[in-house]
Amino acid sequence: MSRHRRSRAVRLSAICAVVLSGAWSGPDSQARAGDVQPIKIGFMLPLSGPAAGGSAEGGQQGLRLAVDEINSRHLAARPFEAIIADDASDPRTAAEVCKRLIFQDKVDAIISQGPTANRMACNQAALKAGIPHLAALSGPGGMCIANLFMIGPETSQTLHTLVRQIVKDGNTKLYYMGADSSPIRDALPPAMSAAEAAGGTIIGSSFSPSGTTDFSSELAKIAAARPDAVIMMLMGADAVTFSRQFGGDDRVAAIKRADFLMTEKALHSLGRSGANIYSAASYYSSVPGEAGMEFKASLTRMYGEMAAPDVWAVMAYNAVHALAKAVTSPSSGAKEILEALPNISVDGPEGRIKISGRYISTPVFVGKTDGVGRVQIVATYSDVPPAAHCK
Amino acid sequence: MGVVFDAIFSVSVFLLVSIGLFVILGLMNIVNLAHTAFMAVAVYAELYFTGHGWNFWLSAAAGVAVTTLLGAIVEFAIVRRLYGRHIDDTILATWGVSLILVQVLAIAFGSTTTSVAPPLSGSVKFLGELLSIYRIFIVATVATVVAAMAAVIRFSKAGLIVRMVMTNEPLARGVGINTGMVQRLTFVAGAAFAGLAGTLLGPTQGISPSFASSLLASTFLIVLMSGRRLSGLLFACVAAGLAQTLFSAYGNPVIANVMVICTAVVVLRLKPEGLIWPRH
Amino acid sequence: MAAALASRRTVLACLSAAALVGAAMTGALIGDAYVTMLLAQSFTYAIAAISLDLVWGYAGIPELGHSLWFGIGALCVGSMTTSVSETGGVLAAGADATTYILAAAVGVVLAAAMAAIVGWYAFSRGATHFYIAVVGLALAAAAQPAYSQFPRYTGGEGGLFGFAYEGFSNAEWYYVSAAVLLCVTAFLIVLVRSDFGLLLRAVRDNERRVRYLGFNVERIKIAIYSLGAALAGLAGALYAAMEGAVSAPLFGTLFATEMMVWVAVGGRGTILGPAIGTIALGLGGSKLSAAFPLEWSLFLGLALVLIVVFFQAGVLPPIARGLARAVLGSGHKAEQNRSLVAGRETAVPARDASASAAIEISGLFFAYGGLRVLRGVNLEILKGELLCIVGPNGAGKSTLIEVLTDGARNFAGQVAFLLGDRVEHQGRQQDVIARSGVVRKFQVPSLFPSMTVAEHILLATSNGRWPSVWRRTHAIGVPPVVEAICAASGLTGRLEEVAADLSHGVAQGLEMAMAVATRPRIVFMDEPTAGLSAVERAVVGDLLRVLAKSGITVVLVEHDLDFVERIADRVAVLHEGRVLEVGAPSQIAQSDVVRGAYLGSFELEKGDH
Amino acid sequence: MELVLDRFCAGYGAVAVVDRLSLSVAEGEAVVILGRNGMGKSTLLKGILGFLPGAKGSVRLGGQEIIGRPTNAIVRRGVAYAGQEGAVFGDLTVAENIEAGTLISHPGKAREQQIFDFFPVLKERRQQRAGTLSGGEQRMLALARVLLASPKLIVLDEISAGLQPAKVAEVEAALRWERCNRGTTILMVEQNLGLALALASRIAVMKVGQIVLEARADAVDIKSELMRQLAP
Repeated sequence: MSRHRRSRAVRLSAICAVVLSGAWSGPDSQARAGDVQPIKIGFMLPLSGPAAGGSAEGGQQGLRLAVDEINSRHLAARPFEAIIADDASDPRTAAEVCKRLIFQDKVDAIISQGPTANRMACNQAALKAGIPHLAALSGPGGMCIANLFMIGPETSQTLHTLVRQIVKDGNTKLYYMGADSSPIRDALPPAMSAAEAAGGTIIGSSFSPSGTTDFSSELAKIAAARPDAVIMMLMGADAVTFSRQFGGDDRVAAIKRADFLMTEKALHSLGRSGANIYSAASYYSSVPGEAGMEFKASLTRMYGEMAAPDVWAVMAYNAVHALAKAVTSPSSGAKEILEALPNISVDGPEGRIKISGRYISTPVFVGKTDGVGRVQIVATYSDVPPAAHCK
Repeated sequence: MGVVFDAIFSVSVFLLVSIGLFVILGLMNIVNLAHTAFMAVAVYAELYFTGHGWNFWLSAAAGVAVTTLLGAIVEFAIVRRLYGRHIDDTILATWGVSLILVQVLAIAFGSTTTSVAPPLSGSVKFLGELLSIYRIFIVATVATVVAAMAAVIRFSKAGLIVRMVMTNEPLARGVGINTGMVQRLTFVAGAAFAGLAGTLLGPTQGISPSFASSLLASTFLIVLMSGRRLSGLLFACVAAGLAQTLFSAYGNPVIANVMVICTAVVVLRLKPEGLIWPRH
Repeated sequence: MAAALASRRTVLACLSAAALVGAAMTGALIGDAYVTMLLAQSFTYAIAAISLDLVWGYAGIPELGHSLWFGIGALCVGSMTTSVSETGGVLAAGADATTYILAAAVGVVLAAAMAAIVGWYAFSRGATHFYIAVVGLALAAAAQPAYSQFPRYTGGEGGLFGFAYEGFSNAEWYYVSAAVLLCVTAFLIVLVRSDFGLLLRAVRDNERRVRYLGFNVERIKIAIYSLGAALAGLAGALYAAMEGAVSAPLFGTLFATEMMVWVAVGGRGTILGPAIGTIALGLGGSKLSAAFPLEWSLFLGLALVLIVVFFQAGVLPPIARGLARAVLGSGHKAEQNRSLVAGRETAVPARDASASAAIEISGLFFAYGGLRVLRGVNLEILKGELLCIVGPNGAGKSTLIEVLTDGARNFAGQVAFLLGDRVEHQGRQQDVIARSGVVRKFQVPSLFPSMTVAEHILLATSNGRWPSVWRRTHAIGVPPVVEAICAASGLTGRLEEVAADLSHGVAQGLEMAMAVATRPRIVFMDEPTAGLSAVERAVVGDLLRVLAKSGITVVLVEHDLDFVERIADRVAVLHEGRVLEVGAPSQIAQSDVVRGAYLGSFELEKGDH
Repeated sequence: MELVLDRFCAGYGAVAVVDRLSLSVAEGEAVVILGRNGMGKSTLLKGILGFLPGAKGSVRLGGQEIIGRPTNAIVRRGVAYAGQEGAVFGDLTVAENIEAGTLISHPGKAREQQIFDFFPVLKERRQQRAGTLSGGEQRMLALARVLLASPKLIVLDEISAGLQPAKVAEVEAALRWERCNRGTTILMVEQNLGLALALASRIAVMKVGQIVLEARADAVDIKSELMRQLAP
């Protein structure tokens, strides 16, 4: 027995040693002598866990495309290099990952896509090291943190545009169906003002926890409230779940929907039960214009069928290009980037975005899905300014 | 009235999801934390086959078949070695299985949320309420499954064998029952139930690799409330379904989720043996 | 074998502690900034892991919600060092050192207090052993959604952030967390190696038996659960002060499961294993997850399955054992760990001639559900007598003992113990009764499988008083009769054998030795001779006589009438839940009533001996 | 059915409680194993029945090797066993326990009636849960279940433990009938010397994992010899 045990233990420790040592000599030491040192970007997003979903494919593709463009066209004074890391949908992991990116991989900037808690946990390390952190997503406004830039529309920019459009189309009574999270709860009062300013009202609201599998009670409440349209502010799989159940429920068949957080792909996967949904975003794959076409074409060249030209891809793409514009000389580093960022504008696939304070002014498109869930653009607003004014 | 139908549906969903966990815990004393991962596999199989032009029912059947097969593989590779171990071990091992399955799905299919179209659409009007036909179908299927299971357990020879294995496994072996086979089949049956739950709920949900994982804790508590009896499971699902529906309808869905959990905590404190018929 | 393991464990403990200290001293010097930060963070996780190991691995409390206590500690620090808007926006963060220390203290106390409340609720009588797992799981599952409901204190969905304590550099944080980890580890190692640690293992192995040894199991479990929570809270507070961020997932089931993985990988019930395992997983995990971001959780799952299936004891213990064997050689001699020392106490004054009652039972009724077992038992048990209860199967003999040693049973009638004062029996729990000097030997030996014979006896001698939390008793003081029992039942040379290896007969002997080692005044024995051969019966009979002579009241249930006749002072005949007759053995054997009810084939039995 | 053990070893984990034991029970014989406690008697029976993994040596049942076979396969060859503990299905009713005993044998109504005649108390309690029976009644139920399987070999572990003398007589009668009328082979471990001598055709004494004495039960001065062997 003992010999058996021992040999097993020895074998196991050998395996452990090999695996660990293999991993240890992993991704370090890529610096090439002689060259200009590349600008390293850490890109953190949820690749696993419950928050994985929306951004995983598009975000990575947009990022890689931007890095390729910058390096091949020498758009920045230093070459770019990206390191992708998974925050496992967990703030603890996010904090750890960012420390690794910053203190071990020595990145010069961080781009992140993911839940607020992850972003804030990550930002601790970025702040400590004094490097810029670009959040490439749409999210709550009003956060003025020295190194954190939101490279995507803040909630008010898209939501208020969306609300105005719906009311304009004759839907004056609105219902606000949100995920149970403070940014979404916080977005309700300004949305109410926006609706009232346009001549409508928000007549009811409910908030459901993430991971809700059965929305029948909410649908009953909505049916009882008899709004003209529902604004869906649900995240991830919940939005699809809600839309599926909404689409299959004849009690609410007459009520229009406006979605705020679903990706185009998710909308499309809804098929017929995803028909006639309003939405607003800073990018749709159907945006007109040459830049948009070229962006799609480049992604398709790189990824073929897997190409995901969505809003996540665009925001990551823009974030990298913003960084590139801030790298003006071979000596530019984190400090110079931080100084330059507040005054940078980027011509992205959707049009021009301009960083103003910690947020951007951006084009906003209002779309509506057709009979098979494809988004058609119904209105375009260029250069929508952020509500927040950070010094 | 709508609340009543919503409650019935909610109870059915709880039953559908928990019944596979129930048979595995009841017969094998194994907590299968990979249950919702099995459901996710089923729904992705369904997605895959509908994506390849199969009709829904065929895809659903294929989804159940894939999950059943997966259950057999997991049983053979892992669970077989956990018989007689402490319940903590089974929790950890099946947790590991679920990590693997979920991540394999994420790698194979990507983690983007998608969905699959329900095979039945439209509603019928009943007692002044519009009821979705697909939901009625789910409720009816669950009712059939539970009734059939009750009949089998109570009246058939197979049911007696199952109960023998449940109360005294070594003795069941001692009277000639191949209990290893019974347990093997139980696990596979549990996986098949997960497959059924996954494929049936698929069209009502957004599909991502962490499909249904939010149901794991509450269904696990429900199964504990069942006292390892089918009647107990029924009671437990009714309690949970009522708590869920009433608190969502007249309160707040966050509180509703917490209340389902609280129900289990209170019930198991007052009746540690679970919600079972009083024995004469 | 057990002794060999025990000594090896000592060596392992030394080796691993040395390794831990070594890592702590050198890690910061050789590592770069990232490794230093990673280690510092891993140390806080390691504290949480060993606190879970104490609760789960040692005391056997299935804890599925340990993240809760970690989260409470972290949230206290976060909440007390930030100012937050009504909707959860962080307005300002950071405070002076005193505030951090105060916040950490509040966190620890709050975690301990809440755990005590949860424990009080979940461990109380009537709840099953697994109930705490349900409560833990439920709390962790509920805490995550509930977190966002109180944004004023928690920062809502986005959590609190930016409050990291600025007074320490990375290296200083490293030393601080290493020091805390070492202190906690040392404290817990002393604790689990002490006599109290023995008690924890006993609770894990066989809770019911611990209760009958006079220990208030609930209180022990609440204490250990609270202590575990306090340490986890400390870990959380340290983590939060270092990281400066707290959010809902810190409370959730995923984190709780991750903690269980750390403990399982490191080896349950080893304290050092989980500490080292957590740190190794932290270091290796960060490397692997960087190299394989998509596949990492797949690896983790695979590793977990392999470890649970093939390395039940965790990965580290077998490696460490192999190391120890390599260092010490496999022929290493086991040390004799514990021995019995007979006290000089002389027997309590011999039997009272006045024969006053020790127990008065009148009109005792008891039913299991609808099955009425005791239907009006009236009996007086005298001080210092050896009373045998006989009766046909199903007469209620075992049930009578069950009820007499557990006043919390739902019975009707009067039972009073007259040990000095008159004490009513009703409502008094098993442990209270045991502490008052009324003990019980079980029909089927009910032991602690992982503990040695000596450890059983040591526990019994405490008779319900909490043993020292730091001392490790080697010489166990026992009444002389315990030594006699050990000698007679062949236990003397086997003090270091674990109970799982004992044969039935020897286990019976140990049961008796334990019962007597508590220095009882009344002993109930349920069929002490069941499964013994005639010769062994004779030995047991002699021992029982010795007990009775030493002034202990002995009440036993017996089938073998011949045996009863030989040893009993008095015999009580129980039939259909009532006492038919009480009297001298010879008188009972002759009684027609008894013969009619009971002795169908007395002659056959009698002829054989 | 004939049972032959040759150099049979069995135990728990690494501890071999039964050590190279050889014993043969001829068809129709009743062999009773006596011995002090902890000598490996129960382990021997459990080992024969295949409950203990890692048993070694040879066990031939009706001429066929059964070592290493799973319990259920062994039982299906016509063996019925009642262990010392856990010999009934506690959560099942008495009637269901009886049915469990007949799952593989289908003995027919007449035989069932006959068993109930042996143990009338079981008939009264048909619908009661077996777990609520008294210890003695559970032994009766276990024996009834064993007999109902119509086995060719009965293996019993202290079937009389905890039984009052009157019931021991019932057990004796039932087993005697079984052996005389159906020619069933019996192997049992007993503490009750009276029952042992009344039933056995041969007595074996076990000590520290081995058989130290085998004798015909009707041999002269068997009692004194047994007493001598059973002394410590």
